[in-house]
Amino acid sequence: MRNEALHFALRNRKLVVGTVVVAVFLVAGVVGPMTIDHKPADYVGPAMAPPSGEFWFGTTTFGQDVFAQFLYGLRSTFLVGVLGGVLASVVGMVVGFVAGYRGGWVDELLTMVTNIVLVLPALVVLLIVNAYLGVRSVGVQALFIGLTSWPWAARAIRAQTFSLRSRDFVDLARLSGVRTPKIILREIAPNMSSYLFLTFILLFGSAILIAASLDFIGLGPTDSVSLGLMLNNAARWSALQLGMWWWFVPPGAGITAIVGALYVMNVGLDEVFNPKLREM
Amino acid sequence: MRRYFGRKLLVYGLTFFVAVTVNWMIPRFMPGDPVQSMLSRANVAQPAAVEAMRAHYTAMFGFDLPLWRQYLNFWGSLLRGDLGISIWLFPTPVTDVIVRAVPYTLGLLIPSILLSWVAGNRFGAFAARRKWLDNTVLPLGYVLTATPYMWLAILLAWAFGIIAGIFPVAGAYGYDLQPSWSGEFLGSLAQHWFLPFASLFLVAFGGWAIGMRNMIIYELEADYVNYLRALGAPMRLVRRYAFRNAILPQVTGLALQLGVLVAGALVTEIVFSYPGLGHLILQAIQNQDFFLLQGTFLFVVVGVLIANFVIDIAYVLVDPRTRTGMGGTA
Amino acid sequence: MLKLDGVSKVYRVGAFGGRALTAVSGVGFEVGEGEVVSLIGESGSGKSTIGRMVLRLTQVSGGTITLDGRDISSIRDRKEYYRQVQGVFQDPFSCFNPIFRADRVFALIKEQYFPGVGAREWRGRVEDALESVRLDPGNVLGKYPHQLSGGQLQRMLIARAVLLDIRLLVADEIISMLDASTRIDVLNLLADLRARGLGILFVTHDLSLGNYVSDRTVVLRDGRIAEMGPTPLVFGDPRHPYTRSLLAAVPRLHTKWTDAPVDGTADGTAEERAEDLPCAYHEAAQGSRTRPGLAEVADGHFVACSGCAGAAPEEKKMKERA
Amino acid sequence: MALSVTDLRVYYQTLRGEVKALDGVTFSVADGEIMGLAGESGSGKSTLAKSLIRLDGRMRHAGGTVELDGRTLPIADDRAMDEFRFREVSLIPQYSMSALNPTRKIGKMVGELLAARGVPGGTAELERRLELVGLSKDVLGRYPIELSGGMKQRVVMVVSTLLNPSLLIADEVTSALDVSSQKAVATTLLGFRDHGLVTSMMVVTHDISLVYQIADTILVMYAGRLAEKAPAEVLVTAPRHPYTRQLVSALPEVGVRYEDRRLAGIPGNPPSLLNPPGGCRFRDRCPVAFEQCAEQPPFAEVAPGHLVACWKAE
Repeated sequence: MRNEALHFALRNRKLVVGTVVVAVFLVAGVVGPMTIDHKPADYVGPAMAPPSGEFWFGTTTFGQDVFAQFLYGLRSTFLVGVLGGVLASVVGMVVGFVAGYRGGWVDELLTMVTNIVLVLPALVVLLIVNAYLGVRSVGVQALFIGLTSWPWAARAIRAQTFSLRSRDFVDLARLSGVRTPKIILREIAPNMSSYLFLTFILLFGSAILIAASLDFIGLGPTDSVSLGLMLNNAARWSALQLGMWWWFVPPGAGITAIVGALYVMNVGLDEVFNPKLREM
Repeated sequence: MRRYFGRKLLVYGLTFFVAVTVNWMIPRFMPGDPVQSMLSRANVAQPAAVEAMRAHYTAMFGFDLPLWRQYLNFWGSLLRGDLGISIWLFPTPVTDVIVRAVPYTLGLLIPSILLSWVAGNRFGAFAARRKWLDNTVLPLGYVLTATPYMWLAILLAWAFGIIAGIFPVAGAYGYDLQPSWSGEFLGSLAQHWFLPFASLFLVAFGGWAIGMRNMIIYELEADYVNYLRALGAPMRLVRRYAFRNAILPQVTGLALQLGVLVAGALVTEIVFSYPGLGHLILQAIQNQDFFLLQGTFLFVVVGVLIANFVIDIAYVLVDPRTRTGMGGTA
Repeated sequence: MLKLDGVSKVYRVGAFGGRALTAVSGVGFEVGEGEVVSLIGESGSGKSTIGRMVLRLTQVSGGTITLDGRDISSIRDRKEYYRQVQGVFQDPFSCFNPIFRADRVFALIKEQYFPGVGAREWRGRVEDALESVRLDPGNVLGKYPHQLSGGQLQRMLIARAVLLDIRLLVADEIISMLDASTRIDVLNLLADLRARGLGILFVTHDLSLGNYVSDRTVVLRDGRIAEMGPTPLVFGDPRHPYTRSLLAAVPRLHTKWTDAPVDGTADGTAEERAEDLPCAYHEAAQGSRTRPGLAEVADGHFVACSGCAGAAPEEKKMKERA
Repeated sequence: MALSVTDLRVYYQTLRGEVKALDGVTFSVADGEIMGLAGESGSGKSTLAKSLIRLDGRMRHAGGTVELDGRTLPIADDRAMDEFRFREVSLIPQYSMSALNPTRKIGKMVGELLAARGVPGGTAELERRLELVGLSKDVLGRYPIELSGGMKQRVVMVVSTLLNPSLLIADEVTSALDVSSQKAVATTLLGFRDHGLVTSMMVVTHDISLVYQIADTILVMYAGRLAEKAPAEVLVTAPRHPYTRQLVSALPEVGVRYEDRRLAGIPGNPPSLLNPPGGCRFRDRCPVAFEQCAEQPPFAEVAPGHLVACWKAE
């Protein structure tokens, strides 16, 4: 069964392409900065230089290396995505599992909380929280993104748990004397592992997008560079009017490529895990 | 039915309550004296204004009162429509600043949400029919939904505004014009409106098209479809039914996506310096105008809650099951 | 051994438990050692709910369930209870977690109940248990659930219960999903277990299966007992019109429905006929009404009121007294 | 001869290869005949039923022909089949409870279906038929969710037979029901034939005792092939195929008790249809198997209307 999934995974074009794209950017973000001997904010070259052999992505109005910024930006983008995605998944899973498994008033209460966080527009909440934070880091940004973007995941996991809970093997585990947390962890969660993974990928992607928006508004990390912050700077220093396309195209293209590849990966994985979709 | 709406309203009421409480808490529980830090960071030129503001805010925060009093007073002024005074546009009340900006945001949001939803659904259902369409449209859809709103906005502004020079890229109307009902003004308004609208529309469109395509494929496997096909019903009828049933989760999806769409509108406005709420937020942040920021926050939350409720009503109208199910039991 | 006394189950449904739904009401019967009691009813009769309450998977709303005189809800240590009482359910495929090997059900038992037993000895015990349900251990151990047939899986579940050396088995529709050629073997297995002194509560909707294997039969209707007693009496001399109509509707192999007396044709006629027949409960002497709502019409054979006209005035009287 | 099927082969495409779910099936159903089609899971009975009306996406027509009233059914051609569906051959599906579009009123849905098939009006007839199964015409104004399971089932039965099809396929329609509703549904099916609403019928089931109640003939399938076909009475009382014989004797009946008569099942499991062994497919489980069984026995007539695929069935 496992091998079957692997078999289809390797033959699924969407999954392979998506994974390769994400992997390439990940490697660029992790390894890339080590190959560059200056900091992204350093003024290393002529101002407003278009892409050249020396500065692959050109320079900013101040002569900063756009390529260096891009590589460092990828790093924080992935960091925000992973941290925010993991945190949101964990909160979503805990709420979803508990609400779905326990039912009753616990479920009512958690569902109510979920719905409240769900209808609150996440970005605007993040806006005012971040605006009051004098010093902002990627970690804190990810923390707040994680704390606001879990509700739909919780809802989906709750529904799945709810239907798995009534399966007989859960009753059988209870008849074997297994306790509730263990049942959730060892009987229910493994059955949803593919689903949980898909949820994480989507949360990962959405965390990147939310972070980019925050950065763009000017509430990005104060201590590092990110792709969203690059867009913010490009817009603020009129890269548009000055025709410096090399300043604003790469960061946006990077975000789009990563998030798009994650989505495509998600579809591919779905096809691998769900035999029904394989024929489509 | 009453029960359903009652529950929804309860959630929305609680959400509003939470939003207001968060709004009240944040300045109070952040380190430091909010009034002091606010004024020291504010870019206000006239010293007289600073003093007036200090007096106003100190009274408003009411730090000498017990917390619960402060909290009640906060609600009291909120219910009177008093959100404080803008620092950026001193001494205009925050409420007035926001009310002036709201029409622009709504003018962008409502058409782009509705049109992208309708067009995306139609197109997604259409794409599900043909394999080649599916194979070409789907990747495009994924790229569109993965695009950050502001980036697409920047690209459009660059391509159509700077390079082609067809559309203006800043403001809601020409700088030389005064708001009026003249054709010239309206034309300028539409010209300025188009690019931000288009970028919002495109990103959202991709998402709806993909969602619809997936839902239709799911619906086409439903039992009722198999039954209709076994009775020789033409695909035309089957597709019509599938579309109608697939629309329902898309309505729910609209409610879930509202927050993201609003966020998209805010950043798009920033790109185009479009004088809506997004622009206000940027100005508020750059000028450290926290009252304006918090007021805008409350406005957006209330707007999203109202939109959610409208969608709830729409859902009941399109899904007969909720009507009959609730009518029968409640 | 097991005794149900006035057991009821009320479900709260709707938002915030607005409405109440009575699934089981005032049910009382016993299951002795080495006795098979079949609990027969249609969907919605509450038969599975009773099974789940005995297994403590669902809470009892009213009345008591006792094992050897001890209220089962007072047994704090669930494991102690499950060592004596186990269940097997309807859908064998749903009882196995599809992503693990099928023998994990045994591993769970070992982990929870026999952590001290050595691997080799445990393997011996598992093989013995499998052989006792006529499975070849080599054929089933190490396989995934989808590689085994429903009959094999169901037997593994019975073997699992046997490993615990239980005293009572709740068998909830355990053969309704099996193919005809294998179901009878599983049924025979239950009979063998009974011979070893096990009490079995056999929940089923299929009258012929209940009849084949059980010593006593309880017929449920809408959460209440309609009739109960020794199986030969209940099936041979049904006194409740509902039992009669069920029996008339059962498809038999050598008699067609059309062969039956004319009055037993299509739907509901048996019910209509009931109005003509006297209600066994009200016919019976006052003194024979030894259980609430049930009259003893023969030795151990109880029947409830058929819902006849005689019930109305009596209920009124009861209400007046109350 | 209403239906005649010749050497029909339908294979399922799976990840591991083709499952020969229906492997050379030849039989016929006469006008007015109700044929019970019995078999265990994996016998191919559902595949047979489906292939006569609509192959699902994974099924492939691998050979053989189907004729209905002298016309060949183009079962491999989904489009061409549309003309025959509903009018000539119709289906009461296993999933009756979810067979109706949940967001359309029943009357409207049926109207749209009829209009799409080019059948005008028909409301009066629809109401009359609903009455026949004990439903008021009010159900036409309701959504499926407002009806009980039994009502939905009856609506589906009426809709499926509305155009008086020549062949009606009832696929496991009673398996999810309680005994009393089983009886009602089965007698309704019988009524359809007796009132002339359908010409012939195939009742697919795993429950021989039930189909025995209403069928004229019973066809038993095993592992993708036919085992035996005979008049219902004969099949139950004097089966000739060892599989049928063992199957019938494994059925507990009301009145048979464990103490009095211990019944026995059939040991072993049916063969995998991915690469089925040659010869008779029951041979591994058969108590009377001998060398000749390595060769597939023909489905031959051993008595009038009694066909058996076994070398020893004389």
